[in-house]
Amino acid sequence: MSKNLRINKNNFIDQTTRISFKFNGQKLFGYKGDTLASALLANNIHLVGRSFKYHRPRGIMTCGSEEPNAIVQIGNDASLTDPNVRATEIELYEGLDASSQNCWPSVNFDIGGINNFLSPFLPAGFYYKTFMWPAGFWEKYEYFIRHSAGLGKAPTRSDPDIYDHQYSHCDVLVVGGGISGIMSAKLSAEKGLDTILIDDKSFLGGSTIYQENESYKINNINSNKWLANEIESLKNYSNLVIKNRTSLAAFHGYNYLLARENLTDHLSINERKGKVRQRLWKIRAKKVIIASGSIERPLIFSNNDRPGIILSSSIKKYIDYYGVKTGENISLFTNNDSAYETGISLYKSGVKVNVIVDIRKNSDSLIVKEALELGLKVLWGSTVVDTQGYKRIKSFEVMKLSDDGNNVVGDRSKYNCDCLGISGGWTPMVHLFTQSGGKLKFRNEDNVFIPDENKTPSNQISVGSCNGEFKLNEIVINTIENLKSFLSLSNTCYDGIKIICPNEKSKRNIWLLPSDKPIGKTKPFLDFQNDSTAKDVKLALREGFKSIEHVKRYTTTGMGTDQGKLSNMHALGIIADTTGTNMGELGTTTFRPPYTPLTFGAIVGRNVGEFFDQTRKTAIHNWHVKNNAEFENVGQWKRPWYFPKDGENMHQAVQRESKAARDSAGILDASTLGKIDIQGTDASEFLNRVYTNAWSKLEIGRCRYGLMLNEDGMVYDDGVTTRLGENHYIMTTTTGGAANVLSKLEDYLQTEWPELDVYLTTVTDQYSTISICGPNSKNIITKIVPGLDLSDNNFPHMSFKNTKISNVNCRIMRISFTGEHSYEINIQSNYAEDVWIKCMEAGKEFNLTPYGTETMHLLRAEKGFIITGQDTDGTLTPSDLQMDWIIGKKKFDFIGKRSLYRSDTIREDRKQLVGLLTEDPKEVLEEGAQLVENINEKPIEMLGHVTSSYFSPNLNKSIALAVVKSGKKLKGKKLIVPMENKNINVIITDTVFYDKENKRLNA
Amino acid sequence: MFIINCPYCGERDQTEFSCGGEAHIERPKQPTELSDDQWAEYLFMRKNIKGIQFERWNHAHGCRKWFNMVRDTSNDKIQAVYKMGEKPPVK
Amino acid sequence: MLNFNPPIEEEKKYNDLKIVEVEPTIKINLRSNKREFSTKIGKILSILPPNEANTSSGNESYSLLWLSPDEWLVYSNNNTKSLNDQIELENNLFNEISKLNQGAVTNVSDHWVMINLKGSKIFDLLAKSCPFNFKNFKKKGSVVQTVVNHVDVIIHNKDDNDLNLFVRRSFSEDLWLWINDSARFL
Amino acid sequence: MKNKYSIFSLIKNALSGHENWQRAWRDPEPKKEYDAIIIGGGGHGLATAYYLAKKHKLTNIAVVEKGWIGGGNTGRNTTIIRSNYLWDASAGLYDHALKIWEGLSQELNYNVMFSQRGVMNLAHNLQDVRDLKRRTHANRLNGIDAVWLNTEEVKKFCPIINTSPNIRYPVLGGTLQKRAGTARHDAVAWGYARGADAMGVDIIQNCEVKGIKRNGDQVEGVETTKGFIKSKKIGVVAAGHSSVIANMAGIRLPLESKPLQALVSEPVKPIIDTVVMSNAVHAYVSQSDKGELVIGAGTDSYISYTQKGSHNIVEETLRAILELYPIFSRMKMLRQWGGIVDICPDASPIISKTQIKGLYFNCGWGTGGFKATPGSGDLFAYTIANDEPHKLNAAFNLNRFVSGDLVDEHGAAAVAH
Repeated sequence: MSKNLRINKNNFIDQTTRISFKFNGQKLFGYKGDTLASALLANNIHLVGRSFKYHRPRGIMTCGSEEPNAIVQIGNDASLTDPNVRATEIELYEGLDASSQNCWPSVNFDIGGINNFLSPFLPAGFYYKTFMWPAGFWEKYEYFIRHSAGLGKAPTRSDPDIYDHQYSHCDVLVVGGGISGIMSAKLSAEKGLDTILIDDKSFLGGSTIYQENESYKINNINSNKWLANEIESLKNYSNLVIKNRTSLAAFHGYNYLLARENLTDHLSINERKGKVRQRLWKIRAKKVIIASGSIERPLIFSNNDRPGIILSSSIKKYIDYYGVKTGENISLFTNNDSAYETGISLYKSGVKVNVIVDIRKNSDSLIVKEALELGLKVLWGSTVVDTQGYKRIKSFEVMKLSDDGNNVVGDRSKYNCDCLGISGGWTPMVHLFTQSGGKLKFRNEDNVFIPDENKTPSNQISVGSCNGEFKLNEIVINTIENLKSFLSLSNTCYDGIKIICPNEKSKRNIWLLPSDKPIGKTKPFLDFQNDSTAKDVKLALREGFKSIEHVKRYTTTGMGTDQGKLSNMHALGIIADTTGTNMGELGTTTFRPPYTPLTFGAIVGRNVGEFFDQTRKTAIHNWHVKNNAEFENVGQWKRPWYFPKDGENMHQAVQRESKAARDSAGILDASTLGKIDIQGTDASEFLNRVYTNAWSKLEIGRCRYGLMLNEDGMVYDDGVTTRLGENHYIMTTTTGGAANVLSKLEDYLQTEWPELDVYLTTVTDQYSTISICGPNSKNIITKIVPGLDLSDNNFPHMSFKNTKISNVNCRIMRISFTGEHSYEINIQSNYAEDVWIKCMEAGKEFNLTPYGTETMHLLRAEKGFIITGQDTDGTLTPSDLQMDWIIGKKKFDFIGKRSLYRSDTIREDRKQLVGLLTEDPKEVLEEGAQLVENINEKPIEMLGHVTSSYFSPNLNKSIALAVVKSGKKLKGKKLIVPMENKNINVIITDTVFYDKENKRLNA
Repeated sequence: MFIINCPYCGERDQTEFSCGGEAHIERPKQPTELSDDQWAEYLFMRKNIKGIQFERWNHAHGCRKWFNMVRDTSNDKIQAVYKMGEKPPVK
Repeated sequence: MLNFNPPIEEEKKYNDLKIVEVEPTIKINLRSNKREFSTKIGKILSILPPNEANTSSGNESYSLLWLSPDEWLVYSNNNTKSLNDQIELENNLFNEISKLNQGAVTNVSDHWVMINLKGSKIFDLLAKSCPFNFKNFKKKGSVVQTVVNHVDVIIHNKDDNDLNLFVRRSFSEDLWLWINDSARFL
Repeated sequence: MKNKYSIFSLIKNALSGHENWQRAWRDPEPKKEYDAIIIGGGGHGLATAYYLAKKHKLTNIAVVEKGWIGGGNTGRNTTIIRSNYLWDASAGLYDHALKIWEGLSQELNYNVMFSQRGVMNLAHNLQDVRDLKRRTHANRLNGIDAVWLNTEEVKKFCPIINTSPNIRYPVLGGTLQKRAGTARHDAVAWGYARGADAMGVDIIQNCEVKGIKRNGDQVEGVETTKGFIKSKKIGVVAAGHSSVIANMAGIRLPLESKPLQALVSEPVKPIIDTVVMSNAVHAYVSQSDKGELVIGAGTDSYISYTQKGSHNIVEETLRAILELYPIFSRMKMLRQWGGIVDICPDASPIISKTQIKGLYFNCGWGTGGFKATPGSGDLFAYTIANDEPHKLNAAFNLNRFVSGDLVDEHGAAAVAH
């Protein structure tokens, strides 16, 4: 274990800065620039985790986001731990503490490993076929299944980290910083376009940047040096923004893209303090260039999942970029030329390459020749049939392939190794392309799905290997040519570029490699994380699952945290082979966003905690806070709920407030009511159409209550509207309805009645509303506005006066929601707090008592006034509310009128608003409680429910409002409110409980 | 997230708008003369087209103007926008 | 005299960013689709209401912002205006326009809170939670109604790195807190 | 008869390398004529076919599916099952379904993994409390096992919920239905398909309906991509595409098809073992047996058949999730997708005859159809077989939009429509 597999030749890792980290409690060292994976490999650690289903030992298989196996838990702090982090992506930092997941007690000895031996009994979909007996026992099985599934552990405490958002608009977004991405960014910037280049790595250059090979030259210098110069040259463009450690998460329609920038995950814990952890970029790009590259495919053979079996290109990156040997006795298994590049790199680094097993019969490309010249041994036309080694590969066995590739022939020969590189060709990363709505086509010659240029959404292009271009000359030349037309470039800085590169000629692909054993006896893994095998796919097909989506769901192939980046193509290939279908016809599964898993925190950004939702406050809010108010959330508003005094509970406070309001005076902040200023020569006609009652004859200076319906005849909103002038009204709406009412009214004005000369302007925040009610309200108003004639003659109920308080204009309305003599002062909001304070001072001698929404609700219930949204629920007509008087029957039309005359809306037995009194006057009903007539009936018929219920201190008894079937006709009838533990007897009454004659209005 | 070309304000993000459903369903001029069936047709029945749909949008967080849009609901491509009262562009 | 209580009473500075609420300022909403309207406005304010979308007109005393084809917001550039000035202007406009059925004049001085932002990164700040493309907004006098952190706003590009943002009074404290929070991460 | 699934058949087949499993269903070509055709091979359609064959002995029937069975909303939903609806008609409908769920695995001999882990609905404001209490009382009297929980009881039942009184919209209580829970969505489609197929039902995949043939006001059959198929009874169970089929038949429905999104996180060890829903801050979440957090988002406001919604909907949903579960902030979204849901103005479904004889519609399930699958299939089968509704679905007729007798379930629906 303590072996050091680092070599000292590379340019990419800062070998002067040693970093200590922990893996499974063991203290280890790596260097700055390492990923956790490269550092583990340098310490000769391959076994990283256990698989999902069979708990098989698994190691590092790749070097990127496609990694299915090496996923670890980072940290152990309850609020900062991160589950399911890919060791291949996380950069090493001082103090990093990683541990294996999905194993107990340890990754070396995992009890769950027993599943491996049970695997014959656990084929795809086994759980659909069993765990059904005895009936009702599923939850017990499920408990164990759930606990053995799952990967890492979620944090158990709140996340202290900060996430942020940023919108960005650019001319061109380039996704991917490999060679084609770099060239694209440069061409775009050169043209003067605002360009953003993003790449998920900490460095630019993709795989070309460490391609130190004489066979690859651009303009006569090695391709890596050429690219390094290009990257350097990007610094000259002020119109180019480069974002490293930024991965594209989603590509939505209209070129809206989400990219996550990682800002602190590579820093030590101390360096992270006060910094934003991740920033989600919301990018609108006029044009998008996808240069997301390709990933290497594995090969599918029995036991292809052991630690030490690594993608060949990843072995190359580990040695060439990180300077880490993934083994000391490495063999390679391939179906294409790229493994030879790995072989050459290993050879040059002094690592023994035992054999290269190649399923092809031969290849005469330059790179193969170079390898052969170096003395690398190749087994042509052969395949690996099995591997050995439990926690690390020890050996593998090779057989000759038959001519047609369907079988193996001859004997097994065994080769020892401590690492096997596999290369099954390349898969273009077309995820983003398809997410954006692009359609793929299948290229038979090398079995790849590539973007169909005829079915590419406009204003985007795919370049480089994600477009199916794998050879350096193709990549470079096609990128230039394609961008010329995409960006309308006439000539470019790359014109006349010269490229030398080897050309792969020989191709052979076998999705499931044959074995001398029946498939039932082999374990050819497809999806390494989810433990689905080629056998599972074949079983699914035998059972009649034929769509790729069915097979995927039945076998769970491609549903792991890598989303099938390594497994999808082979699953498709095996389905195509087994069913005799062309892969192009089969199609792919849908690639769903995000491309790589995206932190919830990043998606939410700063809208957490205090910024979860906007808070609206009235101009008098601070006074309420200072005076001990408890607040109620009403929509986004904070409204005082009640004002407890001296340790009162809510009930006590409300009883006191309610009593004071009727006995002397109460004051309410009603500023949250919606207020709409209505002007225009057709204002009256407009009101006629939107309210159920008539408005034309309302005198200037008077107010009227209005009821607004939906077009389906149901009560929608209500409020008092005041006529300020011939063509000028101010409408009030409910607090919750304000925005919707305005938008509904604008809708009718603009679309149905454009001929009306009416203008609507919201003034909800312009005016604050202070409501003073009670027998002493008049005395208080007299003190506040000394000159104003408050006599009933001059200032009757349902009228208003314009006046001044000190130097400030205000409008005082005499309207009442409590049944008391009351006034509403409307004043510009910036003066409202001071007016409120003046009212309090003036009212001191009258025990003027501030009250909140709860008391307001109680007082209006005593009078039987409805609250839309509480006593109505969108299913009640005005008639249901016993408000027939408000329907202007003579009016030609108003919103919702026609609906009132449908067969079901005219029924007499609809639910109707009534009052309720309890037999026991102390018994307060629960709001929402149901009403029945016969408790013994089965099924029991519910006649209605309690909508509002309070203990009235003014009547000294419990009162309630309810909606009851045929309620209008049932006055005096006894009903039962059946509660869980008792039945409450109630009697149906009138809806008005207090001051039925409305004497107090003018008291 | 669409980009919607408000006929009054120009191109804006979808978040500034709200959708009001199918367009050109004119409110009956004389509702009382309609049968319950005809009224229900106006009130509830919708084409709900997969393909080219004419619909109403409101620039709710901008100029507050309602306007019409032609959009292909099978791919969300906006083909045209036009003001209230204007004739729909020939498709 | 009544005391005046603006919702925000502090001024904040972050590196290159300065934010402050400006009060008292006269703000009046104007609605009209009548022909006479422009002339009348011109007479009273000595500026014409802009017809071009997303623009403004202005003189020393007032800025006049386009809000929609039949809606404008006029506000006073000078924050020394008194309440009487406000009433006078409102009455002037109301009598000439509302009263004569030439449109609608509505005082919204306390409906909107005006926050002034100065600094080179003001657009980056707003773009943290505003989808509007400020690249098209650099022209002096540009106006946009959009959404910042889920709250409706009107933004008036007064000058280079100097803009006025209008937010409804009830939302102003919330947005103010958000601006201050976001300024930390610029 | 199909081989029975059991632990024993599993062991037996293991010994033969799983080579001898039978097909779960056949892959037949359509016949020229059927006694009934079901358009739409989702859970509801397959269940309809299953009950038509099983209870009404109509076995010469076909299910035609334009893609693959269970590929629509059946395979795209968040698998919540509950019956705590407000109105008697809805409670009757959904509880009928819930009762079938309770024995469905055994009935189908297919483990649909119905997990009665409980569903909790949270209240965040006083009106929420009133509405949820009203619903709880109604449920109790309708024999549905809903109870009211106060904030402490909510916390006890699901300890990871942030019940602090200091959050923006504190949890003021909630209701709990313990019999409610989740099931494995794919298994429902597959189990019904296997059961229906065993009774002779033809399940025809990759067969898209292109037209409905009528003779006057009587249906005659369907034009499909696999040719014309004759039938005097056609049941349409096409969810988001209901209006498309209706337009073919020349009728209009009170539906709008809108995108509804959902997402899952990466899998983690068990952290939440119930289903929690919140209307007011709009979030609902459960954890799959695999360990993924399954999160339902809201609908967009516009019609779309793209199976894609707007990102801001996902953002708003996760905002609410983090408000209620701040410990999920570092979890990662693994997959996000959309479905097309057909929404009725009253947030209740339609299981109804139409003005065309022999043409039936089962649609309008909006965001909550999965939970009703068995009941919906059973009642729709009854309606088709008898040409009249069962008493449990009588209220869910099309005529209610004419008469005004709507079944307004906006409050009980998961997603605010």
